[in-house]
Amino acid sequence: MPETNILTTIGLEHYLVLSAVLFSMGMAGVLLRRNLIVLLMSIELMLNAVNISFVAFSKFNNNIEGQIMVFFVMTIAAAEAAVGLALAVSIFKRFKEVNIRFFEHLKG
Amino acid sequence: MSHQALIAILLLSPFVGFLLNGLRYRSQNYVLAGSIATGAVFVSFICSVMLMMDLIAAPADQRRLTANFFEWIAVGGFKVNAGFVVDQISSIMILIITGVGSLIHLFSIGYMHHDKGVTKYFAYLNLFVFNMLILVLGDSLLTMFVGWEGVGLCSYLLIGFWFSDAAKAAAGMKAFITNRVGDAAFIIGMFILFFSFGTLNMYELNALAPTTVEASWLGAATLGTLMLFIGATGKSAQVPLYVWLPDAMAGPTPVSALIHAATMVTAGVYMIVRLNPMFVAAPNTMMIVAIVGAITAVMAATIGLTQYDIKKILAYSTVSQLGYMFLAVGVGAFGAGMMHLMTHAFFKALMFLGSGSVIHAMEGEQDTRLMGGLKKYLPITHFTFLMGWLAIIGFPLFSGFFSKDEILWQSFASPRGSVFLWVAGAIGATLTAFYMTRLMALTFWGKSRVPKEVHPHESPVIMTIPLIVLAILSVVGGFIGVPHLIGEYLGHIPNYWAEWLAPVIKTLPEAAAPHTATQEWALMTTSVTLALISAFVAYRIYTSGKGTNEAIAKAFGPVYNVVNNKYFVDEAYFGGIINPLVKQSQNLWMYIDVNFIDKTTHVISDMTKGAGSLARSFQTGNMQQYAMYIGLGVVVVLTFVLMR
Amino acid sequence: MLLSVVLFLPLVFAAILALWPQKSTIRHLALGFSLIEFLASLAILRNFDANSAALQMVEQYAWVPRFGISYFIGIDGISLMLIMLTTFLTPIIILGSWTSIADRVKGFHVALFVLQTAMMGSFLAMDAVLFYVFWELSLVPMYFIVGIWGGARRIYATIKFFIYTMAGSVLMLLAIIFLMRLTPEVTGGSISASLLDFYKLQIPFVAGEFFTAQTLLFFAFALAFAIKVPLFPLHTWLPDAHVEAPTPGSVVLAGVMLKMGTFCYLRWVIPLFPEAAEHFAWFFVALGVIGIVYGALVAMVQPDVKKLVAYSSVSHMGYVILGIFVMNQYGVNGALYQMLNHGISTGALFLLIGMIYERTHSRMIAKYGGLASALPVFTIMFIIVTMSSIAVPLTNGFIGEFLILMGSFQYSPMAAGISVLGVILGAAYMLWMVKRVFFGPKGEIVTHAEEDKEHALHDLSVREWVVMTPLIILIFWMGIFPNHFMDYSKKSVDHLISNKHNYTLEVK
Amino acid sequence: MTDAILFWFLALVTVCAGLSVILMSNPIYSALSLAMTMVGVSALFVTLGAYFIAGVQLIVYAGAVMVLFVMVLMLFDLKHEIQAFTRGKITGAIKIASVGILAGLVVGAITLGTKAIEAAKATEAVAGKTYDNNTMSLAQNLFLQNVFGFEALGVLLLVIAVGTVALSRSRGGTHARD
Amino acid sequence: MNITVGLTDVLLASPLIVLFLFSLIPLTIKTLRGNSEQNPAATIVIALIGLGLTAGLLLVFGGSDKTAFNNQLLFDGLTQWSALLAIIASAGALVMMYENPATRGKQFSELIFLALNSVLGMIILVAAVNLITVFIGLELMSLSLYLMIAMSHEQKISKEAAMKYFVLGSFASAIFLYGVSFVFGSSGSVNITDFMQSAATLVKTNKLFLFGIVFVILGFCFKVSIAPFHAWAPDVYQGAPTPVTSFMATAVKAVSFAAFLRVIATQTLVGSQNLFDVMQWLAVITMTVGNVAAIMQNNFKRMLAYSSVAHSGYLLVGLITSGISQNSAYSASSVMFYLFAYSIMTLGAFAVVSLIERSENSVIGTDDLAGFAKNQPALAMCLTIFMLSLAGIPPALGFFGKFYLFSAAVSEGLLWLALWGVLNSVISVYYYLRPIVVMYMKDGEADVADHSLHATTVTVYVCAFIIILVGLFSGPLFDLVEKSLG
Repeated sequence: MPETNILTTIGLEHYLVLSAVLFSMGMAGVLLRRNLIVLLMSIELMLNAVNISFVAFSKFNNNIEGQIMVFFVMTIAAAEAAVGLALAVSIFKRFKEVNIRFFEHLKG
Repeated sequence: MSHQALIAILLLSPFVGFLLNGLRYRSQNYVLAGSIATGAVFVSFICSVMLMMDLIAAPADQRRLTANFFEWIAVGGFKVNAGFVVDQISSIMILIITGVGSLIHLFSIGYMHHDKGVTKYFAYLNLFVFNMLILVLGDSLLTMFVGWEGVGLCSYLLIGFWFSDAAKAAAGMKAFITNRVGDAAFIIGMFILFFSFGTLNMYELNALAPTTVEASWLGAATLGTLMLFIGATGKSAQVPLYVWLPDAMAGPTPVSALIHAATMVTAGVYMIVRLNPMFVAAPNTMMIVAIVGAITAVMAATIGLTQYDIKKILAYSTVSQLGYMFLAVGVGAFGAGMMHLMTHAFFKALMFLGSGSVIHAMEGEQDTRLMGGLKKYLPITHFTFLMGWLAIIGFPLFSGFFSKDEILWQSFASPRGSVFLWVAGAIGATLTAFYMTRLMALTFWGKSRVPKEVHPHESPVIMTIPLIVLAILSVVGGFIGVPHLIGEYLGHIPNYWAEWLAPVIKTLPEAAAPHTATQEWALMTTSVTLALISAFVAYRIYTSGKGTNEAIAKAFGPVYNVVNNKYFVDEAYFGGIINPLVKQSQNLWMYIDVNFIDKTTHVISDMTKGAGSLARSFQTGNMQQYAMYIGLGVVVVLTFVLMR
Repeated sequence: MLLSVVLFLPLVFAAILALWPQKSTIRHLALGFSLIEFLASLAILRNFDANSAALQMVEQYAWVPRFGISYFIGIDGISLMLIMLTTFLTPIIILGSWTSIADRVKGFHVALFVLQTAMMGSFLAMDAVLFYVFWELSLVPMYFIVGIWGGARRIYATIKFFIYTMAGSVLMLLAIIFLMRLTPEVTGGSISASLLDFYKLQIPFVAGEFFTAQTLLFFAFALAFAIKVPLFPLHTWLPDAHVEAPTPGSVVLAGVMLKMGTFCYLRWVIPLFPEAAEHFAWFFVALGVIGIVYGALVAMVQPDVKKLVAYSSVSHMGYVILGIFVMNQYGVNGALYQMLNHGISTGALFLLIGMIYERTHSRMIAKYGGLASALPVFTIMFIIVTMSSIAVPLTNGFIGEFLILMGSFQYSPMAAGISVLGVILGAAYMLWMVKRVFFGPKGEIVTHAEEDKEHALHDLSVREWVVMTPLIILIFWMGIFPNHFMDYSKKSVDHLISNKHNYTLEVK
Repeated sequence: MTDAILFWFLALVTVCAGLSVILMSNPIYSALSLAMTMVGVSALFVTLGAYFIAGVQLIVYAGAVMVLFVMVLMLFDLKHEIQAFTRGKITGAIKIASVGILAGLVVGAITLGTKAIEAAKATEAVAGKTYDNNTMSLAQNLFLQNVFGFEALGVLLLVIAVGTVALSRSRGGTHARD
Repeated sequence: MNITVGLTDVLLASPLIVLFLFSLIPLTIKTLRGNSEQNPAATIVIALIGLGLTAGLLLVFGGSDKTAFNNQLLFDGLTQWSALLAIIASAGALVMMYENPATRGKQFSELIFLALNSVLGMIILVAAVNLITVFIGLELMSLSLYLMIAMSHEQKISKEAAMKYFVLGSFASAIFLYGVSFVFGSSGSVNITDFMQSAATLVKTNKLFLFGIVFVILGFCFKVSIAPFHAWAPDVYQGAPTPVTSFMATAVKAVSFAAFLRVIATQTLVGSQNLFDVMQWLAVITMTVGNVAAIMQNNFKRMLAYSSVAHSGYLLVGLITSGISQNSAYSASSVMFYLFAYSIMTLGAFAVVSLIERSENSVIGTDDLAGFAKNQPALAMCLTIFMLSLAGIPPALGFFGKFYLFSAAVSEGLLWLALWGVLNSVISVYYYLRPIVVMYMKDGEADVADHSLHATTVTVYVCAFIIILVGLFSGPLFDLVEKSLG
């Protein structure tokens, strides 16, 4: 196999690494941010990373199913966002607060 | 009547007496209680006599009446029957037990009439007789052991009869536990014999006893008999387990007479005589027996010198006399041992009952320092006591003389005897004469030191009759076994005793060194002379009032102190064994149970709880922390999966 | 069928009692039931063939066929007497608790009957899982009995009891599972939990190596039973449980429950793991001997009568273990007998202590003294039972202790030499206690009772007489005619001793 | 070469936008950055030839979902957050480290894994499966092969709809800040 | 492609359809009535009828080893049993919802709608053999659940619980999905049946697949609360209204495990020794953490939550066993049996808690049970049975669950896991006994909140009855399960 230049020859690996980076960033966001909404956004970021991975596999494996999955994931992500935001709204309505550090009553 | 039935009646009569009295324990009708009890024992006595007559009627080699009632224990090869046997040895014992026993029961009616627990007392006494009969009649060591422990139990109950006095209750306990020490060894001895010879039946054991003597200390017969002997030291109050007997005087005086003088305490001697072939096969054991006997004889006698409690003196005297018996059986003079057992039963029961009469007269006072000159108040008691005194100091022709002299002679002349044993015996005899005379002098002779409020009076007839009977026996009892030498001299009186016992006594296998009649005469004269001199000295000292504590203490100094404190044996036991044991048990409990085992349990449970708190502390309530756990978990799992 | 009836009758009784509407007649009903149960067990005794070592009156029905688990019960000489002991003690317990259990009477009797079934079940079960079910089930009612009707520290005691016992038995559960996994070797492919199939297993054993199958299984079982017995140093739950338990609880605990442990050594450990048992017998003998002496020593210094008796149980059960692990006829027969003795004499002791506690509400030895003058009959009873406890001949205790010592002497004279100390110490602690409680000058309690007419001490009531009489009779009966009892078990014990390496039970 | 440049450019944009999502302390900026990321991802889909998905991504995500987010944020009227990030130094370090290690591990696995996939491809030569990369085949697959999932999603959406409405209507609270 | 959806598919999916349709009825009625809550009793009856019909249809059509919708759903024994279990548990939970103050209110129809759809999600989850369908089922189940928790009338903590559950659940879902993408990429399919055969080798050869499957497994670990992914469970169990908690702790857990079983059954563990080891450690950690943390709890619900974590640990042992077992029907059925046992016991325990709760905000501490035995002997007895059964005391069902589980583990040589399991059950005894101690041995005035709560009471009795009865006659049930799983 001839030596391939990783800068010029873009392959599956590139997309996957990109997805991994995005996934990690999303994860870092979930771990570090305090705002509930931002947390939800970070999760969306993770799901987007997953989507990239699916589509990349789909292309490089010549398998259309990956795209179907992206389709499903997107829908569910939207649904999750809806639920999450509804939850956030209901919490905000009640507590006027979306900083998750406020919600530490359950512990021990 | 068949002898089975006789034996059954013999055994059960006291038991029935026990039940009759025991079930109406609240009653204070001392006449009824006493009649039942005495009657029960007397029935036994009749049976004994009938059995004895049967025995005498039988040919010499068939003098054995057995009664097997049922199979008691049968496990594997181990079978023990509730089997009883009357033979030459046990027949003597049952006669002593039931005979002397009846007299003591009779005496008790008078002695105990004022006691609230009189019915209970008679019940216990009957129970004792029952157990004692089992002890002597049992055909195997285990049946013997039943009685052995049973009499211990009754002794416990009777010593602690006046239980509200803590000291008396403690004395009972002490007796039982000390006996238990011996019993434990007895049990081990039974095991050794059983596993070596395959049976506990004493006849079979005797038949199986090694024919050649065991030189080794580890031989089955030696170890077995040694263990049995340790058992005997407990029951028969020998060094080092004699300590309970003086304390046992806490019980009613007739009890002391019956149990702690005449019958129970001689069980050890009886056991050795019973198993004499086995002991003969174990010369090492016999040596130990003789030495222990000699030491006990002397040591108890020395302690007896300093005591003031009338019953304590008699108690130490009993210990000392028991020492003689062991000395006898230890040198192979089984007949002499048995003989002394019997004569001792007569004169010591007599003296105990006499002392009971004195105490009765003194309204419970036992201290001889507060007596003196009682002769005139208690003539019958004094006279009978005198007979006992003469017997015990070995005044010639009194019963004690024959038996004691025979023992002393045998301890010198027997192939297993030695001059040291004789010397010890002679010293013992001398001391005995001294302290018994001292007792007589302090109690009956000299000036009266009786407190004014006490008015001594002679005991009622019911109490003096037994005294008289026993006095007679003490005087003439010895003639049944007149030693050959004296018998020849007195006019060919045969030694019935030796003849009677001969079939069941195994002669020592060693050839006896030749001894001349002159030697025997010389030794006899020496010991008797010594005893008489010492009796005279004691008489002089104590009737003159010089024999006060202080005077003697001054004369003998520290020696007196040691002897007066009974060689500090009790103190040594308490300080060296019992107190440390209790203390260490406390420590065991506190350190092992509470502070180690329980603490370990608690530490484990605390650690679990600590782990729980730790687990809880991770549960901070912070959602991101949880997310971190998830992330961390994923990372760790992935790393692990990838790396290993 | 008879066996099942006897086994489950108490459970039926418990159900009836639970639904019984009338509070006032519960006790009478319970007493009647327990007597019926006792009569039913007498029927077993009648139908039992003492001349056979076989497993008798066997009943076997598939339960969980997938795992070869069956409802499999049977009785042999070893279990017979323990069943009798259980059924015999129950009416006595009920009668003994007539007044002391005042609260939640119904619950108490229900628990007692459930407990009875559980205990008998563990004696009768011949199927490992069935056995385990009964074994663990017995914890629950006992837990309630101690926890609800117990003393001040009852909760600590009952949880300690439960967890201790449970901790031991879970390992046994694993061992049972492991054994079941091995059974296809002997059954020809199908898994089985039947004890008879377990007996056929030849479990590999290498002397000198600890981590062999048989050794580990042996210890898994032995540990569970050792805790129950309880064997030194696993005994500390017992004093706590006894002290805190109500009188009937103590009686059941000492009378029957501890025997479950020792019985199972005979039923399970020795036949299943003969090589390991022989190889490690010294260890258990040593623990037994230590238990005898240690229990006695510690009993000596207890300030609480009940605790004293509890520690004496440790000592007595040490004898039983000693007798079992010397594995000869004397030892094992003696141990079996000692189990019965201990059940009767210690049960009686606890009943007596309960009676006095009911009167004075104290168990501290120091507060007593001079009780004998106030309660003469009680004292006599107590002394008789004490004599049984310290193994005076002609009482039941002697036969057992003597045979055990004899067996241990055959195994190792040294073991006998040390454990015979227990004979001495046993007398020491019991008599010392008797002395301090009954004799001597009148103590605080007696003085108080004499001054205060309302709290005057009454001697045994008729009910208490009825409670004690059978026990006293048995104490002597068993001491004088041991064969009446031993004959039932001799064959089975002989069979066990002589065939332990390829033990099997004939089914009849 | 062009696709390389395009990829690198889009990757850079996406990563930068993604970073600003998690780094911006003002949630509005985060939301806008997320929208930017969505657009970038959508463009990446295009480079992968998944045109339909790219479109959906733009419409659903960048359009609908992001609008929702922004709207909610507006509703909350949140100001610049003083404590946007968690404070704990140790936990923070652990969190960042674990994320980093995870990324590293995954990248490593990707490197190894893609090689394995390619090796497998070389031997098996991916028979039969043609990548009909058009909307029709996507639709066919979706409505035939995955029709159940599709229907289930429908149910899911209904449930969400009902649920969120119910949630917003549920009883008002009394719980105050404490 | 020649793919059609036929009658068979519809018939097979009929339980799902029926359930969905029934879930709509109360909601529709409510809408038609002008958005006012109708008779809750009618609602609950309709829901129960729906569940019953679903169960009936499952019994008729399920368990035939047929696939529906193009290999998307598989109706085999596992599906049948776990779905039935979920239905039984949900029915119990629904009954509680009907009577618990925290769930019975103006939104009751919606709640029931969500609950029924959650059950729908569960059935999809267990029936699905396609990882993406699994995901859909999972999300349907979870999202409904989040909403149910958030909708509680309980004010203080249930929102927090919903939020925690939601965020962490979505987080885990993302991880799960990421794993699915890797699995898809490396094996070319997300259908479990497709890579079933090759999984064991793929795990060895392809790290990407390994990572994918690990992510998927960890995603499930989150759902079934395996330590250290369990941290949400105590908080959420405590915060959620009791009926919902019981729903989560029983039905949700049961189906999650069933689906987990499907994934594990791919023999992945056989392929990767390391993964196998890690799983064992997870099991050990879970058992330990769950049990030791439960010891220190006073809040009854929280204690049960930790106990639920501990039980997940036991179940994981069974799961691992079936992951490496050649005769996986046996070990799988032991897991199913344990799930059944666990669900019934936990349901019963929560039902008792639900009965005691006086208002929507009440917290039941263990100490609050004092005197319960005196006031409610029958209920106290039942709670005792539940606790003892949870602790694994025979002859209750819990014991046989453990017995079968550990028996399977031992037969696969996982002796040390079994050992650890039984030792842990000793620890667990301590905290399971505490409520009993408090109820029976301490004085207090604990009582049920409202003596008219008959339905829940009946649930308690039924649970207790099942525990004893099935405990005593567990053999037939186990055989049945094993046969259908085989």
